[in-house]
Amino acid sequence: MKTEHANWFETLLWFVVSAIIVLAILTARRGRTLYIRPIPGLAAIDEAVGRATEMGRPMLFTFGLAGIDIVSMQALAVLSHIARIAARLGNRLIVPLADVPLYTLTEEVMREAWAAEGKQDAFRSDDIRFLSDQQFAYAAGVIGLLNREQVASAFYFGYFYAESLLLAESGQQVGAIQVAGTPATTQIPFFIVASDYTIIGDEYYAASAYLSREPTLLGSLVGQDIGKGILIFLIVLGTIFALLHGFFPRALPHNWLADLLGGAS
Amino acid sequence: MTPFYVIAIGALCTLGIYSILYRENPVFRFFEHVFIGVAAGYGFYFIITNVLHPLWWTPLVREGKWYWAFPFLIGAMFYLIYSRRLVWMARLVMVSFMGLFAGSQFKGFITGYVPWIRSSFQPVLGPKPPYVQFTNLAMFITLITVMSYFFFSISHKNRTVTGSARVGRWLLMLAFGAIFGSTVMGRMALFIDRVAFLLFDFLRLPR
Amino acid sequence: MTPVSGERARHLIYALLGLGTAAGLLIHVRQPVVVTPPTRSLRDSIQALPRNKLVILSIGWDVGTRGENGPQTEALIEDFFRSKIKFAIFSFASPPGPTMAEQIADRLARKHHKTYGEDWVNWGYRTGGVPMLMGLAKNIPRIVPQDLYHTPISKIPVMRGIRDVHDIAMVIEITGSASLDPWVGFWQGVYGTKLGYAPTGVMVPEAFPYLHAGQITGLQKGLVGAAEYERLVGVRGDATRRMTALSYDHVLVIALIILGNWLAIRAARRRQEPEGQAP
Amino acid sequence: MWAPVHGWSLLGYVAASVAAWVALFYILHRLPLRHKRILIAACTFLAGLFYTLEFFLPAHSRWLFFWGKHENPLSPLVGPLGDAVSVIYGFTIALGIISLASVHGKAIARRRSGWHNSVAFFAALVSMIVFGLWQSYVPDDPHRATWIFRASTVHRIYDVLFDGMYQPLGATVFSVLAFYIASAAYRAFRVRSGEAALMMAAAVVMMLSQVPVGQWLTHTLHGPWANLRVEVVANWLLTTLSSSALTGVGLGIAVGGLAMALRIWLGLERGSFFEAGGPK
Repeated sequence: MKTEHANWFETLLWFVVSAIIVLAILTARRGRTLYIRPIPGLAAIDEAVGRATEMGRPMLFTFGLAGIDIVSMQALAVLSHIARIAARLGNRLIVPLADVPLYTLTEEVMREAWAAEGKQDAFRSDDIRFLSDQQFAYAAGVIGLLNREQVASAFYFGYFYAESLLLAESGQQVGAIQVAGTPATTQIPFFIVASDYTIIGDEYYAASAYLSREPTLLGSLVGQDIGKGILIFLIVLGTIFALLHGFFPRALPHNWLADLLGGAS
Repeated sequence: MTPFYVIAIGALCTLGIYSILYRENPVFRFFEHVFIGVAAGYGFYFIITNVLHPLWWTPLVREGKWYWAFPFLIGAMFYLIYSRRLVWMARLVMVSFMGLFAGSQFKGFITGYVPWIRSSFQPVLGPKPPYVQFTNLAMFITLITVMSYFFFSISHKNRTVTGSARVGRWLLMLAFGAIFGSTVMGRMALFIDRVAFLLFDFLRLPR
Repeated sequence: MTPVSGERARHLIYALLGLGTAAGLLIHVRQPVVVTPPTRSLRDSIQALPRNKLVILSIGWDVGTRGENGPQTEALIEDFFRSKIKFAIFSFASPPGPTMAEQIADRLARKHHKTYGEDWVNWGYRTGGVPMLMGLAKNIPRIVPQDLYHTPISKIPVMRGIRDVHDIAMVIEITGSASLDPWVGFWQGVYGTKLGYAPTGVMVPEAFPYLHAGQITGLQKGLVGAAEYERLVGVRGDATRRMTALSYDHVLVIALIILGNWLAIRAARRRQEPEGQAP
Repeated sequence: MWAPVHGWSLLGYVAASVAAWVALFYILHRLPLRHKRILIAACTFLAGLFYTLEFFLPAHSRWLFFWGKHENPLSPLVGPLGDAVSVIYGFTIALGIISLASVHGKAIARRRSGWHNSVAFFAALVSMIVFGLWQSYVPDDPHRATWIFRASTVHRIYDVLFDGMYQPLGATVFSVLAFYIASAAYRAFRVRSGEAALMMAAAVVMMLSQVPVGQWLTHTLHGPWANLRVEVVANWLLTTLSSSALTGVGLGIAVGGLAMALRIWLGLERGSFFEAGGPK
């Protein structure tokens, strides 16, 4: 089987961006105070948990159809934050899942959240349930849960496909406060129209930093910003080359930056 | 041709699900449970016939590759989450999977996104016709301003960044609107197909 | 919140959508279908095909996207029957796909007095993904020893002399998922086989780069694309018949947006007035 | 050692593997918590290292892979590893069924309201598994079997389950989106701000471009004005603005995902789960 490999420039790009992120994390751990811009949707999470508790109605959290991957790891971090508050306030948090290995992981994270608040006995293992790994059976199940449990707050963090609007609009109909975040960019518009707060794009990956204010994560965010700066720099540089190539095709016969970036062999 | 009893059952299922549009009710609940049942059953059946049989049973038993016993042992470790004492073994498998996915993410970063950077290298001025230049310029501005919206650690007191981020957010909303609008046809077509199924296949009205 | 809100408004909207769509399917209002260039070039390239070779109709859809892909398939098969182009239904991406396409072919065949085995063949679904497609290019009878009905390929008249990729005039991928790339990479890119594409509406933007690069010769853009194609063929098929309902649905959604805004503005004005008078 | 074996020796090899595995974990289980943590971190790192090295090391190199054909030795393992991951995942499916069965089993045992739905769930689950596997694996014997066990009967029941239930149920849930798009459009597309207005305008242009009525509205525009036809504008919006905006969002997500992956791989992620090595 033939597989792809990175060329030297791509390896260098990965290494530089990674090194900057790791360095930023290490610097932040030494105790530099860091600024992070407000993200309204994330501030709403605590409010949503509080309101559900006041109303005496449960909350629901879903990962969408994601399995164990980077996207769900971030979602797990957010879930762990919500679960801690839920455990502290003594509210139920229902987590329906579409992937079995992720189901086992979620069970673990939730159990620990309740244990960390010293409320092991209040933990309800039945609230974490595997529904279906088939997209629309899962959606039908979550729609049923949202309605039957009269959910007061719903959180959508993970990777979503066409079921995004099915879930969010059902939640809207039962009057839940909804906070959604997903790296699936084509589903963001549906969350925007149907939920109260939507976390857009890589605000998703800033969520755990924002919620925990953990120096490691804040430092990582600074590193990510520099990484994005490098990508912007590459884009500007490449565009300038393309421009020069257009005007002086003889002196610059091809865009060598594009060649460097295209050479996955 | 599909026999009529299959069509009739299909029509019943269709109407049962649509009853949610009125409100949540016992009929919908029944079909929801049936759906989750058949879906779980189908998932199980599919994994046996398409994954475990060809990828595990065949190499292990037919081809005698005994080391395929190990994937079974690793898979079995997931079941230890129910044991308080042995749960760390389940964790060991889970974190190894996370490590595996972390590693493949690096590959995804290069193979998935570097081509995007490369394809953004378009001349924004030059000998090309004005329409193409305008399009290229619009693409360039959109890309840069949208990316600037996602700077988290730069204080937005910085005028350039604030302005650029605001333009980026507007363009982002325009893009989201376009995505929303572009999916309408697909969703409506699906619904039309269900109605056509009810009218022409089930009720057998003339087309 | 608007005056007409909550459950009652929702039920009203759903009733308008449901009943209107049903009515739109039963009552046909003639729609002015404008043919766009990608559809025209797909039809032109199909018309230019040699008649002694086979076209592969690759079915990448199932009941989930039948609403768009079904009429697309129907429009293409209609054209094949009329233009006396022989074709093979096939799938590597959707197990139930070939059976569903076969139902469409069967229905149209009765109208055009065509016979299975002489005018078309159904290879069914084959597992194995890309390696299988690479093998198919080299030796068709080896990958497809028998058809959907378990008849040996050697006994099917239309398969006489069909050995490998060079006996295939064109491949058309009709799909609701990302199943074009294997054909581009391992057939069009390697052997220069002509490729046609009929994706769902949502996937159309991603299809244009392939069209500009010449990797596909034409494009049916979702359900509207199928209607445009039917107009070129000169037939009123499922796609054209569904245009009334589709137009109604789109206009309804646009009207709902306008109505929602108008009611919101009116409600806001009303709320302001009494507030002004209050102490 | 890696050669295929058959018959009793296969059974012996498999039994030995199981015994070795159990023994290994028995020893590991006795390790103190601190060492288990190190073990877990090491496993994460090593697992991540595989794909990393495979991808970033070149396909061919004379001085890195100085033996044999100078090829990247990890590349041939990518396929089998992918298969192994699918198999391991495959074995977990029963856990999902256990979770479902426990929730619905309790509902039936305690006669909770709606318990008959749980009965329907079990009936659907069991019949799908039984008839699915039967029609795939049990060979037909038309002479001996009574009609109820004949392949044609089993196929018919399977068709009812798959074509009569599974497929229409899925397609119908999917098509509920049509209704939800309509109600969401009515409720949410309000011109509250410039942003909302832009989003709404773009959506309306797209919707018009997709139906004959909309295309007909502007079909009289000719010459340079033809660029303002609704389908042309919509296409431009989608292929130019929308696609570059999504590229911008996507590149941000790429860096965010990279950072997350790095933190997990290098053990920098702080959180209850990622550090723990066992019950505290």
